[in-house]
Amino acid sequence: MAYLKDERPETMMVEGDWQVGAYRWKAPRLLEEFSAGLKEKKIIGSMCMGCGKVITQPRHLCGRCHRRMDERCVLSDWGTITCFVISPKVEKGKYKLFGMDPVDTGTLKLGEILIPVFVRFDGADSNINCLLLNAKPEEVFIGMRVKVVWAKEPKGQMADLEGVEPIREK
Amino acid sequence: MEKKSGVIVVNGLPIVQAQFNWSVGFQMQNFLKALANKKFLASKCPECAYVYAPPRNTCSKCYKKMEEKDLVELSGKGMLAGWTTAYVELDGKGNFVDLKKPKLIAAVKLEGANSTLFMPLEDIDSKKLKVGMAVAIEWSPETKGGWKDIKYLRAV
Amino acid sequence: MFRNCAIIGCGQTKHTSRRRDVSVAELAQQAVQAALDDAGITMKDVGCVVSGNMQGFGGVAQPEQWLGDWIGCPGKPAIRIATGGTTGGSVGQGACYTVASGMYDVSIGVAWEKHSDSKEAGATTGLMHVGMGNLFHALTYGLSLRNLIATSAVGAAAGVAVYQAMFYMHRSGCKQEHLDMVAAKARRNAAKNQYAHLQWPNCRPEDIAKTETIAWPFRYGHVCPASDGASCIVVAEEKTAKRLCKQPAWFLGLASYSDEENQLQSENFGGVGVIDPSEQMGCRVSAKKAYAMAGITDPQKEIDLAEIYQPFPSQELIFSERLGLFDDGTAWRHMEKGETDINGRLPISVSGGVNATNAIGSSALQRILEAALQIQGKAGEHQVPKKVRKAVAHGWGGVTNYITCTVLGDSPR
Amino acid sequence: MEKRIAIIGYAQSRHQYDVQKTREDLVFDVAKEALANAGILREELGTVVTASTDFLDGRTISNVFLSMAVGAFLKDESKVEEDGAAALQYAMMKLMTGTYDVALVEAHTVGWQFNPHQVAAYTLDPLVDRQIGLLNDIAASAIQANMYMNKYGVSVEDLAAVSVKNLGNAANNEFAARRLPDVSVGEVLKSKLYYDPLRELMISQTADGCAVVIIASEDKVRKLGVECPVWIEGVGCCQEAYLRDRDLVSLSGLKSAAQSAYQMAGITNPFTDLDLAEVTERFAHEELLICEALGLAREGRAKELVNNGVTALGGDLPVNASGGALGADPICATGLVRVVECVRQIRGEAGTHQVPGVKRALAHGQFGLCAQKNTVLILGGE
Repeated sequence: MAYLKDERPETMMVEGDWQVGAYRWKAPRLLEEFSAGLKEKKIIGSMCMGCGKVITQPRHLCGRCHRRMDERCVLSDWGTITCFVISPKVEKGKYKLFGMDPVDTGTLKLGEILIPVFVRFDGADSNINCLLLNAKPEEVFIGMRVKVVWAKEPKGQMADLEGVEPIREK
Repeated sequence: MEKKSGVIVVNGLPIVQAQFNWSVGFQMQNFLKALANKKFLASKCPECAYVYAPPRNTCSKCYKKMEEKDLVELSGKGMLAGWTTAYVELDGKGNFVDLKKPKLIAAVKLEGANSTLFMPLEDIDSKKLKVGMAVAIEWSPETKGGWKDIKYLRAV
Repeated sequence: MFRNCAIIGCGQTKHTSRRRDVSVAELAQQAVQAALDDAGITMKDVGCVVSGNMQGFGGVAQPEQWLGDWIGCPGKPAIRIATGGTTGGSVGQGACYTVASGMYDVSIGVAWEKHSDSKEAGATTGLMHVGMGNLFHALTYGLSLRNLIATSAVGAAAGVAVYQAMFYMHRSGCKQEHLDMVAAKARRNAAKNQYAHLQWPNCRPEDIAKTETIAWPFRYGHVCPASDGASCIVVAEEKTAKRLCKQPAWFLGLASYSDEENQLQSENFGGVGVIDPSEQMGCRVSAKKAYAMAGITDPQKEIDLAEIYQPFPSQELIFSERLGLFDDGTAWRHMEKGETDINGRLPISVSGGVNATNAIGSSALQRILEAALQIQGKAGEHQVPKKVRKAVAHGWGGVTNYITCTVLGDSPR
Repeated sequence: MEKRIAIIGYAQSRHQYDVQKTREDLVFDVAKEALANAGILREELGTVVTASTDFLDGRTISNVFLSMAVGAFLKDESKVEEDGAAALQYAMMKLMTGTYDVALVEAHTVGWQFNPHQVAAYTLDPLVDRQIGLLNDIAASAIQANMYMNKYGVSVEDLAAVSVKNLGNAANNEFAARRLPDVSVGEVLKSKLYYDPLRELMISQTADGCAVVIIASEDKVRKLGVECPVWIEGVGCCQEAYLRDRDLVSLSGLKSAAQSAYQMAGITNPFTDLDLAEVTERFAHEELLICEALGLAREGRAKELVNNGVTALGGDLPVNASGGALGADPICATGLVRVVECVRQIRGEAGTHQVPGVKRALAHGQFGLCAQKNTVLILGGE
């Protein structure tokens, strides 16, 4: 295989864009059910009558059985951490969301450490990705039992599930 | 209870867009830079003599490489091969916008080149257009070495 | 009938973060020309062109329509295959199928990616665009921005691979220092590969350990770069291959099985029934099928070399187990002993792999290409000292649910 | 062909702009229906090949969330970023190697998501045509139409006659999106003008749609005891050079693709050997160009076929009895819909637009500006 040596100096460039934000999509009304459940502090999952798997957030197709998942069930708000990640301390200019710095917009606090976790709620065969609250980074472990931290006034939106916190024995 | 329609329409955020800056490669760079001097370059395949305008580094017919030495200068005049009158145009976000004044788009074979170029055509009534008509490049008053240097094509 | 076919020519470009000297068309052309030269044929001998990249990263839709002129498409059957990260692997397999089916005698498979054409680093908008529909959907239901950033942006560089690594480490006992070792090995190997991107001669795990942590357990030193580059293979049927090439690399087995989405989300923000993304059922099945096709019963003994798609070091360990090269949960122990080094018992990713060079669309094709080079004995400085008879090339893509697995050998089936 | 491949099952969605279904549902329903049509279970599938593109679907890796819906869970899966007919060809190659014996081919596009003509503009040469910023697929095809009309003295009424024929045919096809039974040449010529001479009714109707075809190798067909398999007798595909360096007036790529397909199927005179053709005409004039490239008419004379009713529903060689792409154009699926329509005709299941006694049909799929990439398939009954 011949090594190509004829590299040339950098050339100029021309610009262009792709308007990905101008697209639109179609979504089923499933998340509506899910967020309506959150208002009543319930986590709703969908169940496949073929293989018995319970998925949350609800999904309406089971690819394993290639059939619809029409049944719904309510899951426990207790669960187990199956995986976690510990972020370094939040700094300015490190993350970008739609071109804005979350520290400037106040979404994240300077210097805080985030612990995104995967939680498998009791009764589900899937994970939900959320934040671990009220816990120190060094005490997290896989298999930790946690419960949901609900928003003070659930409004029926995804943000009602603020995160999870460890279940502490008194 | 009234049954809602099956789907929810999810709109994107128009501020989100992906932006690109494509590097042009040496042949196109030669071409773009030469535009500043009101020169229109092309490249001639050393094997099959097909002339590509704008120039490129590979011949699509015989797959031979073309270097700087294969660059040729075109006269900037050409022949009309085809055209269309545009009554709408895309706004870049996927909408057709009606044009107040229709635009002419010409397919032109520049003198000495085999490629067909697609360029704006102005200063002529669309009813007078004929295949084989002579056209020429109208240069911008100020040429800086970019696509904007070519203002449009005009009938000779 | 599976007609025997082999790789008789390989070509790739130098990979760096900015190949601004060429346009994307010229970049792909360089790889094609190199492969044709290597095979000793001209474009006239080629029957079919299979190509692919990830179009969102280059900003040109269906780029083969435009740059087909540079890769030899005009006047020929041309198929564009794109399956995300596995694009290259699927292109390589596509080139094999076009010849193996008896439709064409010689095909080329070419894949490329030019990240520097995108204004954002690492084509983030393009990547985010995988889940953009889901994201906007969830935002209409009031997904908290804080959660969104925490779960996606924090891992932006590492993505979900970091969760996958956590699962693996938890169930196998592998430690962060083992990831350092894998990363150091990749950098070291890459230094011997003149085409590789991140080269670091004599890199030691301690050097990697000094780099900053981005999200525990990943450090900057673990993460793959975003490269510009292209690669191309020439595939020919048995007679042609034997005539043109002293040692062709024969296709023995190939499979590309897909699994359920592995990363939390399905279409429209639904959940998925995969708890552990390091489980990789798709890879298990692909490997089993490919080995069965190649007549391999004990991969641990019969495979001489593996090229694994490992943008993150944990993935080399996970997938080497899933490819049946080591028992479950033991890959890191073998790696620790140096068995997967360039002169080890079972060298893995001796080219430096994706961890050192990641031109996404082309990366998986490069794995096939590098495995072929080792079989042909043409790898140069990073040629393994032992004779390579059977090698496996792997690729993953999508949301880690797509796998390509290709087995190459030094003699036909 | 060494190993014969047959189509054993098919399904298509009801194409329309903005179908009230999610992309996942659209694909799932059609895949399910096709499996039922073939009379097999998902478990029997060997490989799955899909066709869609990232720019049209509005997702990078457009197939990634659809593997489960299409039935590819733990199946060999691949995606062709082309027309569905090309996907069928690729799946066929996979079966010809003997690695698998049943394949599912799926193609879809949700045209409602984003203007596909804008996407066509994104396919242009980023260094030249995208910088000039004038072209898109309609503009390029309008220039092509003008060139063709000037060269051969074809009038705009001749183009409108193609629209009238196809839109009328579409009215008989329950799956088509734009169904205009009594449209006249005058009405076509009064519809909104986009790029002269192309008017709204001469431009294909963008639609949401999905098509699925299930193919099997000969042994498997016998084993399954399929009653009326439709054999793929010939296939050919070819790409042409980019817009600037090709002859727009003659589709040389399609000629070459048709030649290889005819050779494979042993067709010497396509006009007499074929009973029906389903072609992808994104614009009215394209049908004329395509008919000429397929060897059904001499260069510049295809208008006679339309004007004399040869290609009409009751003619000697009906072209686009289903209404073609002018009737419904779910971009990536359009080529595969043509295949599905041919299969329906051969199996005698086409309903109101059934052409009697179809034994051999031609399906054509195209992709790219001005039919840059073409795939031709010859299908035949037993």
